[in-house]
Amino acid sequence: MIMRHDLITILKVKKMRVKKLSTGLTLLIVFAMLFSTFGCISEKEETPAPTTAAPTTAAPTTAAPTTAAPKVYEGLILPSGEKMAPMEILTLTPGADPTLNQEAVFIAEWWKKIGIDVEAKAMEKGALVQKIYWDRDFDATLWYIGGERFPLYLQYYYCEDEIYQYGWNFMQYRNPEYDSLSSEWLSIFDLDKAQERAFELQEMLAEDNPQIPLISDTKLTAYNNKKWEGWINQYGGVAGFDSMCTIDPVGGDTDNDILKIGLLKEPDTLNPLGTGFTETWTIINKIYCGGMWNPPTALYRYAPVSGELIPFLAEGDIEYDDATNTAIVKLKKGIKWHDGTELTAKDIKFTVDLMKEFEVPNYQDSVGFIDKVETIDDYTLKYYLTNKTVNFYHKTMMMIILQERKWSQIAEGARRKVDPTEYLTQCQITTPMGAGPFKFVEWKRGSYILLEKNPDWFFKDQTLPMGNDKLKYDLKVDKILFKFYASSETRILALKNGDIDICTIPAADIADFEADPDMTILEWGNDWLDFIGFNCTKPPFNDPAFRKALHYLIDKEFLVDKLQQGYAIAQYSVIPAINTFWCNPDCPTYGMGMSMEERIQKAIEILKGAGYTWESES
Amino acid sequence: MKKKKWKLIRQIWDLIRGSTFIKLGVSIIIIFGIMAVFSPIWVNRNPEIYDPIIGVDPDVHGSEGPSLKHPLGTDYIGKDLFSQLLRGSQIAFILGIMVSVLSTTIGTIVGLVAGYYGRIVDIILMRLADIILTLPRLPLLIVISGIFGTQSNWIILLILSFTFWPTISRVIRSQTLSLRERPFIESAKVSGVGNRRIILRHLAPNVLPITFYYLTVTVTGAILVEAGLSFLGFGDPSNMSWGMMLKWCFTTGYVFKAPYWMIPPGLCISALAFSFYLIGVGLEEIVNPRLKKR
Amino acid sequence: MSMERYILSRVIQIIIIFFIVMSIIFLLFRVIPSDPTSFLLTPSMTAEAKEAIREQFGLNEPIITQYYLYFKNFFHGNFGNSFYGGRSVMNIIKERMLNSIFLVTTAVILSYIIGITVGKAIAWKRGSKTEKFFVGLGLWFYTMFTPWLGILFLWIFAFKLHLFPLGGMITSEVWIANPSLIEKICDLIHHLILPLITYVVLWFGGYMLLMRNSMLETLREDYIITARAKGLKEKDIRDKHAARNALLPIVTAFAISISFSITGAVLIETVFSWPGIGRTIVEATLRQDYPLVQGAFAIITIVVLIANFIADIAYAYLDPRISY
Amino acid sequence: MEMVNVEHLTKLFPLRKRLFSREKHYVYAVDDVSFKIEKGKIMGLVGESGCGKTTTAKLLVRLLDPTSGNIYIKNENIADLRGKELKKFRKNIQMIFQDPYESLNPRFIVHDTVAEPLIAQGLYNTEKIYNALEVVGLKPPEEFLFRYSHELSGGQRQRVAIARALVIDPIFVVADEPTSMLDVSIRADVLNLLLALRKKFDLTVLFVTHDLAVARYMCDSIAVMYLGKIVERGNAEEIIKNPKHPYTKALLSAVPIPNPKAKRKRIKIGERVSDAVNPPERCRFYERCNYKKDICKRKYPKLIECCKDHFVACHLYG
Repeated sequence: MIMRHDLITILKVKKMRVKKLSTGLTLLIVFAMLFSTFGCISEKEETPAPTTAAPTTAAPTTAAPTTAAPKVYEGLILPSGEKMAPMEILTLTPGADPTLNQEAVFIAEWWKKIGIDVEAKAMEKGALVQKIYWDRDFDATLWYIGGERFPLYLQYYYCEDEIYQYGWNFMQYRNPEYDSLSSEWLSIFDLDKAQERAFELQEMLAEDNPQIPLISDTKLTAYNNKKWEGWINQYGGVAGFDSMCTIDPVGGDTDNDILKIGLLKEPDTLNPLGTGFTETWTIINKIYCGGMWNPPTALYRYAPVSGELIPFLAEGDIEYDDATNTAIVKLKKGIKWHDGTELTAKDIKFTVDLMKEFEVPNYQDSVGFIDKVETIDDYTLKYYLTNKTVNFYHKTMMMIILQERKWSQIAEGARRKVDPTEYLTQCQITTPMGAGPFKFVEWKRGSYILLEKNPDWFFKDQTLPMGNDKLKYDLKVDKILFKFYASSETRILALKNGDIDICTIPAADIADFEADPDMTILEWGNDWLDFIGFNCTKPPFNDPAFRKALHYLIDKEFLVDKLQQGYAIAQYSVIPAINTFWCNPDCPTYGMGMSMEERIQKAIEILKGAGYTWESES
Repeated sequence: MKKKKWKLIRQIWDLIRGSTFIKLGVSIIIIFGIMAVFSPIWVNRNPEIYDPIIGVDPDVHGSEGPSLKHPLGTDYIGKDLFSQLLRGSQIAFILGIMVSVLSTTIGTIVGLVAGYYGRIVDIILMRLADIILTLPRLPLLIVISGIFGTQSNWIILLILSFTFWPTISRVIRSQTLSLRERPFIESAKVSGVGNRRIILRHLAPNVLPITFYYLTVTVTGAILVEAGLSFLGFGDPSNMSWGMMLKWCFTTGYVFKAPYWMIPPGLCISALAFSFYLIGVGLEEIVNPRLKKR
Repeated sequence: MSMERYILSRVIQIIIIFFIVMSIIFLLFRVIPSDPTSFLLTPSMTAEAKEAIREQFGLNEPIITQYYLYFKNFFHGNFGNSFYGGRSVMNIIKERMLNSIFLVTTAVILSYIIGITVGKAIAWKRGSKTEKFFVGLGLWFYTMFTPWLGILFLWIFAFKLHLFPLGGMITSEVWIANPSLIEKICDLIHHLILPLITYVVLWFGGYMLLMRNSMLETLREDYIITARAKGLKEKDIRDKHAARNALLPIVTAFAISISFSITGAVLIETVFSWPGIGRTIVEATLRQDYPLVQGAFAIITIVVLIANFIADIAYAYLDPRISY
Repeated sequence: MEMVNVEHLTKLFPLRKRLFSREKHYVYAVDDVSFKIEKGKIMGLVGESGCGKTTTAKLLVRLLDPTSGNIYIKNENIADLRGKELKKFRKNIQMIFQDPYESLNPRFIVHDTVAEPLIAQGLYNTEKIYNALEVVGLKPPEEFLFRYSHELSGGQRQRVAIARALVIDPIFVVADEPTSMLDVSIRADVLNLLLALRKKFDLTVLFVTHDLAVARYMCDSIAVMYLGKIVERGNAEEIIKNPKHPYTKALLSAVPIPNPKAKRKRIKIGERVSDAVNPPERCRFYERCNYKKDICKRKYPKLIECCKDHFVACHLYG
């Protein structure tokens, strides 16, 4: 009896346990499978099946695949005999900057073709800055540069002095010859000589390739031609300072012509000392005199098109004395602040002193080299400089001008604080006081900012030369309404609906707007460019030949045609091509017009010449 | 034994057939499952053109509408939208199911332990759950993505699981509290059965129906939250998910111009989320006898 | 225990949770590997200035001091200043929170009312085609991807039919022309409708299903049978006997839904350009404005805690059976 | 030989502490209970619902931790055993629960249910399971081994529960109203089974019931509980024949007599029950007693031996 029972039960119980065990195992396997699939997908981006993908060879730009299967290069070996370690191209997330991210993804693909294990890695801006600028822990990064009419960065971005921790030269590019030439460049006041030297510098960089300039996009601005006309396509955009002072309403001037502009970001503050935001400056430089971007109009300004330095608030040229390193600047008479008081040399002296006293971060390169300022009379200033530098022309003369009456109180308050600079740069200016063409009226947070015409503007009805023409600053815009939109999509629809008069549009919309008779599109070159910067202290990126080979592999035409749909310019110099005066048009154009095949061959050739080998070769 | 196995499958089949909700849900899921499996086949025909991340069709300029070569058209660079959609279904499935398995497992274990042991264990675990429930989910996800500096599906997976378990563990706990007082648990205790065995063998199987319900419902939540994150720009940039497709459509200015780009991913997100939720509701109708028809 | 004592104990619990949550937030924002000066990377800044800014943000203090200062500042209503423009975070939040509350409360209340009414009705018609249709509809909308629905609505109602504005909270042109109060309100409502509809469409399903389930459970209780036996009118049984008791679990759901609504608000506010707290937190994170993110996060947490607290109290107050 | 010896067993359930209040409130569920059970005997614990019978039973099997007092089983005090020692000791005591529908895990098959104590003690042995099932009358065991509890009838379930209790050869079994949930028709079977098993294995049993008739049928001795206290205890026949305590008398008067012609005067007692929360120092039965005296209000009567092996706690027999 026991025998029989035992047998059956043991069998049954065992089976039961097996069943339970197998259920558990199955679950485990399913889970493991899920994990592995997941891993596969993310791994696939790292090494996209070199054996299957590479032979197809169709370079993204060339449609016809070549018949002969080209050689596959795998496992790059450095001249030192080591295999090249996997590298990363650090860039921003698509949320922060879709273009940069996509560029990095494709460039990584191209570099893989010569056997480099490379991956594009997206990071948050803060983390990226930390890694690149402070930690200097990177291989290569996709980043952007520009925004200045006078490209000062040609000096500070590449000089050895800026290699220390918080410096700008994060690529750690060292070239003593470049250093001496570039620092000398800063003290060349003669424009033609300076241009010559700048060209020379650019050529040196193009030869050495510490950074590879990629593309600079072309912006498209559409405006409603039934509302305003006479827009000026000037450096830095269409809806700039000069446009707003000169455009005419279509259908006659009335007392209430409102210009409506859509902004994608709400300005952060109206305090000109505490912002680096381009959006904010488009508003601030209408109210104040001077500023940072688009274009600064202070004592001197750049001419609307040619880019010469011409007097604006100042009268006549700067009288610079080489021997004593002093400069005398004369001020126009009768310039009024918005409250009716006169803008005098005292205000300008006050501003410089304020910047120096509080060490306002954004203006240190404007006042850092100024020993002191004297007011000879109400309309004459004398600057004492510690060293001769073009910064005096391009920074100090463009600097914001603050009203002494208003700001002396704020400065007084700041002096009593623990951290005066913080107070000064972060204090809220509810009623900005300037001397610009527009007065501040209202800021409805989250919705709009309203400006109104300053009828007593000193430059009203005066003219500036523009090419062969003259530009009359007749100030027909009675009010400017800056409206804020959360997405470019809604802003474009608002333009179509007539809710705003002008805005930048993506390339996707161009056909749509061209078909609309109410809309006119203007193209203008962006003065920022994207580049890849290498960590020049880390092998193999310290090898110019290696960097040059990588430069050959980048298909800039593809980036222009596909990623930007033709609305961009391939860049071969570190200065945007739109900056025609300073950009050297004769920089070597690595790989221009080559197919991907030829690019790879060229790169391999260079690398072989420099002693690189491949695992797949040996 | 074999007969018994078939019986189980039969039971499942009857379960599916019996409920309209489950029937509908399962059929939608099968469609997406086929899509996910089909993905590599579609892409591998010519990865240079069809890869969802780096494949660009050289013949296409800008975004083009549906054609034979590209059934859903292409995005602004000339990438095939159909292969992106297929890859998206893979990601949605894997992420959704993994998040739900992970968070339901954690939630069930925590709920069982808290409910069974009671006292200080219960207090600590449930306050922890409270705290996590208090932190608003999407902002938390956004902040944590920011903290990691870079975003990847792994981080999203971990964060989602981390924020989904408290709801589940609360329900499981209350269920455990009532189960704990049942005589069969006392009877097991009297027999000298250890705590771990009581939890695993007695309590766990009895909360299984609720666990299954949450297993499906959490998939819905995970799919939707992941899509939302990707849409806001906090997704995994090295991969292509449905939310990411919508995001690209939005940022490149094609939302109102390219319905062939805008509609499919949103529809897929909603449909897959819907199908898992349907199964959950169907299960609830079966599991919760009080919902049965009077 | 008396009601007052119950409330008191809840308050103490909530305060403890609040402190823990605030500490978590503090820690979260201390481990962010990025640098606050990153946003100030303009070419015109010298190295010394960058260093000075790091000091300015108090990042060189020891962590304990930072922790102490964090709570001290918090209780003074001082969340610090935004990295961008240096505006007080508290002011920004106050302003944005009001906008959010305006949208979210209207939406939640509306979807609550609709959801409950429909849920009540369909539970009564258990098994009918109407019920199946509404359940399906509710489920479909409930699991709909929020921004997608928002974009669809924008496309149809704003882009094609021009019925509503494309987003934002007010029409600037109306407001700069010194409008009367009525005009202002009309303008606000005009902007409110589309996000509101999206919200309600997305959310009524949840309440409806909850109400239906709760109602079905209640309908099985004996007192409903008693009520029928007494010969009361069906409508009275439904509305007075069943629905009132079925409402109880939904009160709790209401509070939980407030925290979920904020999540939804992030997406809806982004799509409809509504200047609310959700959009603020997204924008602030994208531009790494950590004081603002931190402040907004803390405020949302507090709102959720308070909502939970109110729900607990309401639940205890409404249900005589509950022993606290 | 005394198998079970309970001394001054007390169990207090604290009420939830109030905020800002220092005084503690307790429910006196079991209050200073002492009794002994001889080896191989059955003792009945009788009382109305809520009197603490089940609590006492659970204390004895250590489902609950006693507040104070000692429980000697085989001369070993199990009141303070913890952890491994307790687990080891558990194989000596088993419990049969009131509701066979609830005491079997619905997701277990019979085999799992019966095997569980063995597995827990590390004594798994199929033979024992077969024997146990056969002993409780579930024959042939193969037929039942793979059934779920919902595939069994009430009587079968209780038999499974008994098999489960007996499978590890306990020396002491606590049966908590094992028949109260069963149909009357199968009660007798289960009771007889228990009696037979007692004889076969020489078991010591504590039989908890509210039914004096059942207690008389089953038990060698009876203890009557009222509000956490034992009010009367002694030989079963003696207590049925010669009840002393007013409460026992009232209980007995409620037991139906099989002879339809026989008339027994029903003793009525008051309905008001004293509060078990912080009870005052007086007779617990005071409010309902028909013979209450002054002293009953002041002092709780001690359990005294009024005749041989017959203890009663009442001032009437002081």
